Amino acid sequence: MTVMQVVFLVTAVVSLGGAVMVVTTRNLIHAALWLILTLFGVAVMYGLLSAPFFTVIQVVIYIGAIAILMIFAIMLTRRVKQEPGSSVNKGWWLAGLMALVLFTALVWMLSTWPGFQTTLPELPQDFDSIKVLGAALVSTEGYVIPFEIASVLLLAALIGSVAVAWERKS
Amino acid sequence: MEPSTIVWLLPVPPLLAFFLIIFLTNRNKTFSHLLGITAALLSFVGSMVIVTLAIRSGHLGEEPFTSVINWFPTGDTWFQIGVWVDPLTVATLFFVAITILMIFIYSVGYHNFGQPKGDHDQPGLPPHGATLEDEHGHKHRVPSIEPMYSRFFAFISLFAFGMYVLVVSNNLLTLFVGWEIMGLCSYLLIGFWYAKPSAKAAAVKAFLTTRIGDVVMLLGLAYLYYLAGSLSYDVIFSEETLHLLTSTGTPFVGISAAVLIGLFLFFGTVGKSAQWPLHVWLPDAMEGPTPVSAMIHAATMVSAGVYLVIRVFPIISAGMQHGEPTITMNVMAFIGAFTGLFAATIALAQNDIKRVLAYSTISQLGYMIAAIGIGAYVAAAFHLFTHAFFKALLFLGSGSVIHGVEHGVLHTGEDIDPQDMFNMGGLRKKMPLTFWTFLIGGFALSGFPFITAGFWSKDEILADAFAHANWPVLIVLAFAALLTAFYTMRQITLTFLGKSRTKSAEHAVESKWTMTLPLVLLAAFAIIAGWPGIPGDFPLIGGFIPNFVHEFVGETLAEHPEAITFSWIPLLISLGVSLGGLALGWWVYRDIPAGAPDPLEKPLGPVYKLLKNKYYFDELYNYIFVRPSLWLSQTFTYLWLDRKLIDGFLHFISRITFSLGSIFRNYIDKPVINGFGDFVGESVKRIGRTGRFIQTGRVQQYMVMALIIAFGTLFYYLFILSQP
Amino acid sequence: MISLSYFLVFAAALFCIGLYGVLARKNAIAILMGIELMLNAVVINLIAFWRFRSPEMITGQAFGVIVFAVAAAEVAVGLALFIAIFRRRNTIAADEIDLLKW
Amino acid sequence: MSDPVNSIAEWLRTILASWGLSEGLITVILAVLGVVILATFVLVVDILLVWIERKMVARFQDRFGPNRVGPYGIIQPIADVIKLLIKEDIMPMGADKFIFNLAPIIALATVLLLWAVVPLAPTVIGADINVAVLYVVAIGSIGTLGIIMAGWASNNKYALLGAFRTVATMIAYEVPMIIALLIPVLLARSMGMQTIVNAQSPWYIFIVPLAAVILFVSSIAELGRTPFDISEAESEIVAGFHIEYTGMKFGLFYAGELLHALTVSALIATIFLGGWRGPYVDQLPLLGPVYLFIKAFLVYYLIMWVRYSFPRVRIDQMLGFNWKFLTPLALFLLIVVAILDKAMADVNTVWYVLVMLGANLLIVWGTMMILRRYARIERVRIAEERPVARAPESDNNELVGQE
Repeated sequence: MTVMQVVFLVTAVVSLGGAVMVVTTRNLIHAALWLILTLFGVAVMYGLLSAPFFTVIQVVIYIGAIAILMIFAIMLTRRVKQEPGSSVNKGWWLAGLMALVLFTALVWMLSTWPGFQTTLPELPQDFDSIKVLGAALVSTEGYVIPFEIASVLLLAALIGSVAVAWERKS
Repeated sequence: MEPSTIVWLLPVPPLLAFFLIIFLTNRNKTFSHLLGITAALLSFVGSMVIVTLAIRSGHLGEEPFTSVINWFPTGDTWFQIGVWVDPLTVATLFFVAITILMIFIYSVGYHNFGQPKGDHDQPGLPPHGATLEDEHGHKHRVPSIEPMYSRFFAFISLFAFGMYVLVVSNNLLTLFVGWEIMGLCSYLLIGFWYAKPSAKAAAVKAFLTTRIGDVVMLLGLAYLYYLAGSLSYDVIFSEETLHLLTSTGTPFVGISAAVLIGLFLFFGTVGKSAQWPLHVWLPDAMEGPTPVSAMIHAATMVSAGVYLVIRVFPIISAGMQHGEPTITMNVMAFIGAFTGLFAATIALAQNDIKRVLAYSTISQLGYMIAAIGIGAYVAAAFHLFTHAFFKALLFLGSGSVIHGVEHGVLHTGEDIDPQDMFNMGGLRKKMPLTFWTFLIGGFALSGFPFITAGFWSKDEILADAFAHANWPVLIVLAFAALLTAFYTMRQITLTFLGKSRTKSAEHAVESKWTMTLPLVLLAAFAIIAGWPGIPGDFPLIGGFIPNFVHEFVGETLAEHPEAITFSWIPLLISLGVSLGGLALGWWVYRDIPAGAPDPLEKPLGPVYKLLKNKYYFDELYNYIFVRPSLWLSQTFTYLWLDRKLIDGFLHFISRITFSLGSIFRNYIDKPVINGFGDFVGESVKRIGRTGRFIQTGRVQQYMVMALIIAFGTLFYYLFILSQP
Repeated sequence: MISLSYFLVFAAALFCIGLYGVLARKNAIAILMGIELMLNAVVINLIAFWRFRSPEMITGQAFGVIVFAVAAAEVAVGLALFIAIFRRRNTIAADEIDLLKW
Repeated sequence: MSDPVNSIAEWLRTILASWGLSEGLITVILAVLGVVILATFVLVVDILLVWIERKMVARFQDRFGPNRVGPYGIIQPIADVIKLLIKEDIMPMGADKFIFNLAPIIALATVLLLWAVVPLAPTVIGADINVAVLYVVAIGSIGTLGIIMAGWASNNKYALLGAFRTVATMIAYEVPMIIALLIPVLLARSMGMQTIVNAQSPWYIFIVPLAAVILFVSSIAELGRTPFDISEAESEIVAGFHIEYTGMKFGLFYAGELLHALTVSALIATIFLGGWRGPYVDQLPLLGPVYLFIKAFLVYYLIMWVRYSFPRVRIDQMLGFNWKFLTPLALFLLIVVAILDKAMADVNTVWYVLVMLGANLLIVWGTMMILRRYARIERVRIAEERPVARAPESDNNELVGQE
């Protein structure tokens, strides 16, 4: 058990526990807070994978923007504090079954893949993944077109969400 | 920039203006007329640049500005189009550009720009005037703005485009294109007030009449293209082509191809320039707005006909030996001279101020045609040149007069025709500017000696006729000139001199500067346009200015025409007829009281009635052509052929088909095909009714279902299908 | 030593939990949370493959960035939609928004 | 003695190693030690800040401020702390207990976390990570979370409204803030704090003053201090998100707010004012923190100055200011700086600085012109006659449009 394994396991347990709470908690605000915990765990995972940039933008985007927006939306769309009735629909057992089947299938199929047990390779010397990523995202040899399309998508989403949520005064 | 590049660009601004007005600015009158005038101004400036360059180039006759591009492939060669500027083009371009610009400016005033909207004006009718209330509560009626103002500018822009295309093109086909564009525009413009039945009829008449000429002309073009293989000027006017044309025979005995083509092309001119027997459309065309009359009947369209015959003069004169005129030329001399006299006589008895001018135009065009017929190529071009200025001036002046009288009509509320000269009189004091310019134009038309441009050009035609010893033409033309002077003076006297014969005439006012400015400018040209054509050996004043027209325009032809020597006889004739006619006209009409009949009515008797009714040509044509064709179409073709014979046959077939159809329907379609179709439809419906409950509208159920299916498929492919 | 399998199994678990949330929860925002979990699992996979299989090529991270952008856009539009729906129908329970049916 | 902090660390490392502890454990112990020392230090400074703030506000408002407890009232904060500690801890009815308790902790902790990336001296920094600037933004957004938790868990409508306002403004003002932060990142070509500090010759405020101003303004908004303190606007929503908090829980919010201001000042000082840079700092690294704190307090003084000089704005004005003015301006500035930087790759430093400065001033001038125009239009719009509300039945025209 190396330090890394310990950190991984702790994080994994916390994140998955948080995730389970997200999908099971009846109180939506709590669900959102659990979601933040899970997202935080995932951020740590990125750190373990030596992707600090992703750690930080996970926090900025998912926690700082998405989760908070969700809390915002929950507060805006809540009439009473607790919605009556079950928080899951009638087919929840089928959904759980599907998730279980999918998980089993995924793990089984991955385990038959020879690369499954790849160990951690050393990063190249003086490897600054942010620099490389930044260059790749705007280089014409790299991913400038997906990057620009993503920008356009964001703009479209910005305009679209404003248009959709606009309250028209009649 | 190459001169030819500018030439290419000349027709472009009016075309652009046309489209811009139609598509963009037609709601805004100010923008529309600014666009139109800017375009005309651009083309004008370009034309003047071309004219300057051409005059400075010195030997334009041998080396015209020309440029050619391929247009469409004809077999393994290309049909080429291009531009061509030779001295004739330059002369035409000069007066076309000026008159078009003037007419554009004039139209602004004529259509009452800046006046209020009419009380009950509507598109398609001339403006009826608007009622204004001043601060004292007095209501008074003023002219109102033309409701289709923008459309007018669009049309005349297109018209200008057609004219520029016609003038600068280097081949007869694009010339014909411009010719036809103008034909279309003249139709649109004559019928501009389309809600007036008379205007509508006039438009149709003009269109159909000129169409006859155009079709014949197209035949000529086709024949020419068939023989020469090209329509470009440099090819068809070359020695070889002309030789080929004269040496080729035709099915008509004794007529060479050159003669036939010449006659065909000339017939196009007869239609366009309103020569007898196709002259009937032009007087009726006066139904259009006055700037249109000026545009069509003075500067552009009718001159296009003369321009064409001058242009194709090499073909017309091909085979001319020792000064003997060809058959074509003889025909032209006859028709021209005849029309000249014939129209002049009609003009004597017309009361409508514009109609008089229309007949005078026909007459003057006849002059030019006759001049070409006797080989006086340069004189014809010269007269075309001067005539454009003073006739445009006269038309615009008459428009100004009408406008003034209309103002009076609006003011007094009288119910009179503002175009009838017998309702005018004494306008000299009310509209001084119009009077003086009209006087200059009228004197130019009559050939008032020495001062006016008309004198020099008309004198040159007479001198040519004299030099060619063509006595019948000389006599006829001289007589026509006498009549011209007479009816011009009649017109001036009736309109401007004496006392006002109606209250409206008393209340006439001078027009706005947009109308009078073109008048003044054109009046100046009506005088100075003659100076470049003063014969060099004319006594006293000859030789101050070199006989520019002769030197310059004559260059166009391969062999320069001989300058005729000066002779006293034609000079005396023209002096006599013009001064005599003018004096006579003034004497007869100097003092007509209100309501009096025409003083000529009694002495001439039935002849006057004949003249008044234009020799009954309209009725004749109606009787010979219109009624029979109506009968043919309505009675013979429609009732007998179509309704009885063809329809009967068709009804028979239809009855058979119908019964056959009902058999099919009742015994095959209904039981077999419909039954099957209904069965399929019903089954689908039943399945749908059963299966629609799957669609619950709940997204999550769909997703679960999709997942189940995906898993099932995956399972099937991975475990069952991939088993060996 | 830690191996690729750790991250893959973790991501698979996260994905399936998210999937359950998407399929089973009533509240639309909760569904959106499930989708976020699934997207996160995907990004973990991308980064893990990058780190373990080809650290010298940046492809995995580049796609991760794009997934982030897509996720942000999706949440923005999704929440806007929910708010609009809530205004009109006074509920955002997924099984009550079922007008689009027979 | 050139680098006392690292020397002490080395010394401890050898001592611990001699006790037979493993390498990894030593690193962890040293790191924990560093965190404890730094956190304690800034929290002590925080207590001092209370006094500074109260003294300052008194001066601005022409009062004396605390002057009873100790010389110049300097012991006053201690008295305040004791009072807060012994006050009753009230839990409102219907509150979400866990979250209610967690919120103030998060609020203070996030502020402390920011100190991890502030370089104190050339060799002393909590963690010289290469995404430090983004880290600052990330931690800031967690701070937002603390406020929203507090507002929601209190089960109080004023608290919730305050939280709403906070979230709206914080998410909005993050945009110009990130863009303004991008400009020094662009100039230094790194997001690491040490790299940015090392790259500052001269300080970035002399190269891109406008970016510093934008960062300053948006930071004040993030802090939620006057004129942007609409999340706790007393006249509208009483005390905002912390209305239900009492005792030391309130104290944590209060301390967090003050410390946040100082932290932001330190960050601005680091990014735009050269951080620990100053004379003789190469010879004597201990001067670094001194310089840094001098600069930080300078910025802090500015923040206070603004706070006690400007009236509060309305929420719509605040958001409008952000979206219609600050964000476009920041974007425009970013574009201009990027283009100029690329264009002047080979120009010597003096010219580079002069051109950049000139461009900034030009943009400021242009912005002023546009603002003047806008203000004129606005004045006309406000001055013009507007319909006056009146009773439905009354048809008395004299009531309408009184000039």
